Amino acid sequence: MGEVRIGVYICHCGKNIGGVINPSRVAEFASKLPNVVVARDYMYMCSSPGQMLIEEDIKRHNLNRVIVAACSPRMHEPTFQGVLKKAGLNPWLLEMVNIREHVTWVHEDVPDKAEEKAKELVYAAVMRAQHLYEITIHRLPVVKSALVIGGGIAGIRAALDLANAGIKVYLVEKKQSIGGKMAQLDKTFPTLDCSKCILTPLMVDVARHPNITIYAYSEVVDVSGSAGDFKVKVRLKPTYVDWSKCTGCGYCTERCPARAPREFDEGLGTRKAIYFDFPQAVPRRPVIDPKYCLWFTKGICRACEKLCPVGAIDFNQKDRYIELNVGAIIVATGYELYDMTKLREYGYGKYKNVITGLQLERLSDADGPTKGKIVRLSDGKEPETVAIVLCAGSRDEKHVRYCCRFGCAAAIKHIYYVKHSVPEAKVFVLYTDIRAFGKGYEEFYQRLRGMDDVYFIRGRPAEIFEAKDGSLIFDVFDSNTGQLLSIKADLVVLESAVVPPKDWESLRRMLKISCDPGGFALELHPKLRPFETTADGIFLAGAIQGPKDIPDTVAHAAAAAAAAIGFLSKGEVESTPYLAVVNEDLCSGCGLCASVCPFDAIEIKEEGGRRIAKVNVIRCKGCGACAATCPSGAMQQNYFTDTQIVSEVSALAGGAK
Amino acid sequence: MLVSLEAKLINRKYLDSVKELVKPHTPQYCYQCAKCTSACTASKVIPEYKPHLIVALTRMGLIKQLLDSGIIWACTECWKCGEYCPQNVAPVEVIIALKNLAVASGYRPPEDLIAMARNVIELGRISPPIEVLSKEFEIYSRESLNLPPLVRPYAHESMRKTLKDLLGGL
Amino acid sequence: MVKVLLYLGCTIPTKQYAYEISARNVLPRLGVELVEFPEAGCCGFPLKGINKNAWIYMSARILSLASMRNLPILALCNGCDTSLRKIKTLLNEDESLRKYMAKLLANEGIELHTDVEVYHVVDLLHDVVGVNKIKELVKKPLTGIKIASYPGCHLLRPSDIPRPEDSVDPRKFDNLLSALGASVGYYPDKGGCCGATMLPYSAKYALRVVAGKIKNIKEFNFDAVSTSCPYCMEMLDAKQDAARSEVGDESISIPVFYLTQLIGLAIGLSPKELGLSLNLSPVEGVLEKLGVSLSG
Amino acid sequence: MDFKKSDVEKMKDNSIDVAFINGGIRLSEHEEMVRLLRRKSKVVVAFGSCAHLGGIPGLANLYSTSELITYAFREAPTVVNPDGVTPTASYKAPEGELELPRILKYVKPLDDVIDVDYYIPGCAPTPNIIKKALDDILSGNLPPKGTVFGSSRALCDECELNKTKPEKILLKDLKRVHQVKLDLSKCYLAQGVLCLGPVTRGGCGALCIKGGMPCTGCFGPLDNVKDFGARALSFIASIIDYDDEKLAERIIEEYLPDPAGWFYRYSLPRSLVKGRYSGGGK
Repeated sequence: MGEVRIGVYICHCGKNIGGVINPSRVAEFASKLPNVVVARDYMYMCSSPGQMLIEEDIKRHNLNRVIVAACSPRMHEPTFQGVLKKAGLNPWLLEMVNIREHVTWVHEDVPDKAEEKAKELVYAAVMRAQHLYEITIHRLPVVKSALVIGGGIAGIRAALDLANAGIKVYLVEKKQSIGGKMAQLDKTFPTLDCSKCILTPLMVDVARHPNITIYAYSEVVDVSGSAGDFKVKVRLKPTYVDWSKCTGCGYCTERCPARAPREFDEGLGTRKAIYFDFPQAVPRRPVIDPKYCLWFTKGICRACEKLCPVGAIDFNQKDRYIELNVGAIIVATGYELYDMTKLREYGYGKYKNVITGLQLERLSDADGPTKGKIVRLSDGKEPETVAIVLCAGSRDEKHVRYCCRFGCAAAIKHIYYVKHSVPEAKVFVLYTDIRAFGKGYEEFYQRLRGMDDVYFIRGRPAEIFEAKDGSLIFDVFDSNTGQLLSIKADLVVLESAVVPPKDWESLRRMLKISCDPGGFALELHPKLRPFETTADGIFLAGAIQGPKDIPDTVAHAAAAAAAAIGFLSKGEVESTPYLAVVNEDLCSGCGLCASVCPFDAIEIKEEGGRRIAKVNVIRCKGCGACAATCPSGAMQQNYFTDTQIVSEVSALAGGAK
Repeated sequence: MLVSLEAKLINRKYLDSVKELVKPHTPQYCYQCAKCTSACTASKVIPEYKPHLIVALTRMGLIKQLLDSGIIWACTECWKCGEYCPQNVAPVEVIIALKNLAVASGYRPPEDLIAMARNVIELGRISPPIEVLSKEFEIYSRESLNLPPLVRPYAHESMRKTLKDLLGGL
Repeated sequence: MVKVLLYLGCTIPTKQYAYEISARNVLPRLGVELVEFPEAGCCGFPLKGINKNAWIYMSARILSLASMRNLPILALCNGCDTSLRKIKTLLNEDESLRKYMAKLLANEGIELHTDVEVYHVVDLLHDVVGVNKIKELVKKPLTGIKIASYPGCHLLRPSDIPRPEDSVDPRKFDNLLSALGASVGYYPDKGGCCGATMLPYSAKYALRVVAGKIKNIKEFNFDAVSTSCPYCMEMLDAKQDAARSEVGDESISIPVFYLTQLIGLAIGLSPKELGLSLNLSPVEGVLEKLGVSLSG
Repeated sequence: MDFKKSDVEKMKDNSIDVAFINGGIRLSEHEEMVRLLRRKSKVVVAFGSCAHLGGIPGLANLYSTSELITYAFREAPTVVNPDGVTPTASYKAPEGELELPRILKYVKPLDDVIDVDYYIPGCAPTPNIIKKALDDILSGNLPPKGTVFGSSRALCDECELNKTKPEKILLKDLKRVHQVKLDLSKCYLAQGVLCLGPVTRGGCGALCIKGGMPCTGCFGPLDNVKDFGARALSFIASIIDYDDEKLAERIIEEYLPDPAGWFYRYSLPRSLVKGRYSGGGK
């Protein structure tokens, strides 16, 4: 680019900078530094006259480097890059010096020294600017389709929104049917709508939508490629039923003689070996569970095969794999309940009458194991007293640190279930805090706490024991009354803590997204970008980002879909300016860069008999790990090359001379 | 009773020394779920004994009031509160720290405990061997039961000195 | 044959002679060689309320003395067992504490070492000797007697350090009793506390703890209780009468045995060899069932 | 003392065509001699690791002069010195006062003292590199000043085992060469053996590797790398595959008891810190 011509601009930022140091003295100092053609100070550099000043200087003095000493680059780097662009310069020929946060705000009490520091920083920037170069942004077209992983309410909502925007959607669900946890619920709080009544129409919409393809009983096994152009491998697990022939008549499931515990009932009820998850299943296509099927276990029966009117049963089915090409991925894998057997002092799994909130949902559901009657599991009798324990495993350093966010409202709903099924039952609610924060929740709480024979006890049982008659006894200190109460309950309901799904970790690694300490997917920004991830083109919907109730999940999913639509309709993806760049002549192909790259952006390729590192410009996120690792200095990072950094650092070490 | 929360009543020094003594347990994290009191052996027989309240008073720095009451000595050290506490506060550790603090600040522990401590210093055990009565009122002793005689612990003299230093002027 | 240091602590050699006698007679017959450890004093457990460092110091002493002998410690008392394992953990985790204790011990010519195995009777018998070996030695099975195992707090908690028993679902004690032919079972207060540590504060309340426990055990139809801690024994056995009068409930009455005494009976030792005449609770009924008489 | 010195002094300045100088600068005498040679020579070539980077003797920079003398003359296991005599700068002998060259505070590479035109790396330099240098100089086909003869790429580029390297190298363990049965047909680094090939200038033809020894870095860093040891340490740190700091520390304690010796074996005086150690020594 020939001769280096630098313009330096010192901002007063009103009194923020100008009130502490003298910016014109700093400009005066800068004007004498190597290759500085012009140096000025101005009251507000970011104002339009300030910007204009720079723009005119670039043209008049033929500048090819610009240094702005003002506030943090987080604040105005894009502003000044815009100025360069407008003046016809590559935006990465800009260098910012933060003399506000780093100088005047922190050294207000020693203005002389502050000014000295400002000068030194400007000097270092001038030395660094000598080595700046133009950076090219690479662009790649995006594939206008999306993958939604998980068919719960989050996945359903996201898929519908994407599909309605004209985007082709593939919805992958690991179970036989979409619907997720919401399908297992009897009612939803705070309105007490029948959960399936509001969910199943959406499920049908998904099934009918021309832009949506459902892959049920399937799982994502590999993800490669990059934002805008992902290649996704999906395993279609053998269902032993040819779904293209099957009409969903259900004749097979009625006649199957083998019984198995019903997952959908949280282990409480039974199903057949050939089954639908639930009557309203979508797709309505059964699967055979080889763990219980008599043909697979004993080599007998094959009743379903004999009875199927369309000959859809196929005992020879094997895993099948398909490959999808999508531009964006929405992760909606939801949550799981924390394993309550780990909360050993409450005896879940040991005492029959200790159940989880989700099991209570199944008891209360007309499609559940008791046809909607709430009973003691030990003897099927109606409970006289029910204790509902909140925060079971949540907010607990030994189990799950965080709040489950819906246990309180669910517990309030569960009071209703019990009172609805057994009106004369006494209900004890054992809570630490009631967090009824959602819209309409406090009103809901008020309504239920006004009911007869509902007792709110502010305390937490420590140990639950089984009495001789199978009921449960425990002591609990109630800080409302200040008394230690001894309680006997026929049924104890644990509002369990919430964790990410068990198999989530391997998927997370495939997607290369980070997780929070609880294991949930980490969002790009906890407040401002809660449905995006650090990986471009991958979005989060629902509880996989953190526990959520249904209203929040739906809102989150719709937001994720909107973000994905925005991303896909832009039509192309851009590389980061801070790309890793290989000097191929120096590269020895040792491959260490590829070993440390967290984004799989580097490949070692054979070229002319040599091995050379190649950077995928879209996958590279500019983290710099490779550049720091490269033992020969062949790998450099744009805007942060060794030469740039070393000249800046040596300038600082040597002082402003 | 109205407790005046004047600044001078809140004793930060006490609180800090408790925090130091109970590390890595964390009384400051207590959110008063009272699971400790639900579990507590002593609470079931002594209604005024409430571990969660002891932690709450400690957290408020109202430690002098707590020590004045003498209630901390009722703890059976059964460790249930420590076992079940969801915030790793381990009230039992807080209570042990408070007991230590009480002794160091001149409060007198129960007499039996003092006697035990003195015996440990002088004999190496909490008591000398005693004669016991059977149901039939026969008297038995170590000798009559042919049990080997007890000896003083190893390096008893220097152990005495160290223990006296640690236990202060009991 | 496993060789261990017999660490008696305070209460056993000064008061609870039955435990010492039965342990000395039973354990060698199960293949446990007991080596005298007379130079070991108190583990410091009773001192921790006065000064935690005095507790740590006393246990650090025992660990170091045992390490000099290069043998594992067998603690008979639950308190000793907890102390030694807790202090071992503390010293291994906290470098500055370790330095401080090493300095104190250096004064008396002891080099601080914590690399010593600590056993309690229950885990030694269950994990090292083994249930099967005990089963083989049984001559007079305790058939038809339903015994409540009562491990005691400090066999179970705190569970963040290695413990002889599982803190929530203790099974080893029951496994040992089953090996003797006794029937065992669940009762809610199995993991509960005997209240002994409350004694210096208030005998009255401590006795109520005992009464509650015996009541709970009787509710679940047990014939007897067995423990492995001298404090629990002191409370349940020696203070049983006092507890009965404290709550004024005549039903508070149950035979109480040391685990070692029951093993002794099952392998055919005489009541004298087990110190059974020192038990103050009504043990005669159970003995009669087994065809053993105290006088004989 | 050295009679040849006066001969050289008598020569005209710039009358020597090429001076090959080997060894680092340890004594005041060395400084004197190389300055003299510089004056008399048209071209100065630093020959071998010591002149190029300071070399193995440069590791002495981790200790103070008095520590070195005490160890070398009194404490080393092979020393017998009952009177505890140590060298002094001057000594009164019956023949008169004798002077010895002064030991410098630090070992320096040649270009710390004089201007150097070219470098022949290696400990020892390999024949092919020496031949290439001589050919270039004799033919007058001189490379740019400051050139280090050898490859401009790291050793891996010419190492035959490079193609056996797996896609990713992430190590849970480091091994020293005597602790494993080395598979001579597979990249040593991928076997967990600390090979410094990736960070070392090539040109030697990977002779050590062929002989079953991992590269120890005698050819020094590449042109773009300022500090050999720092780079080496940084790449090793990057491929040690632990999230847990404590486990990573364990690797360093167990397998890298002497990091300075591993990473700065030949180049401590050329490093950014130059080993200016002023503590008590170990």
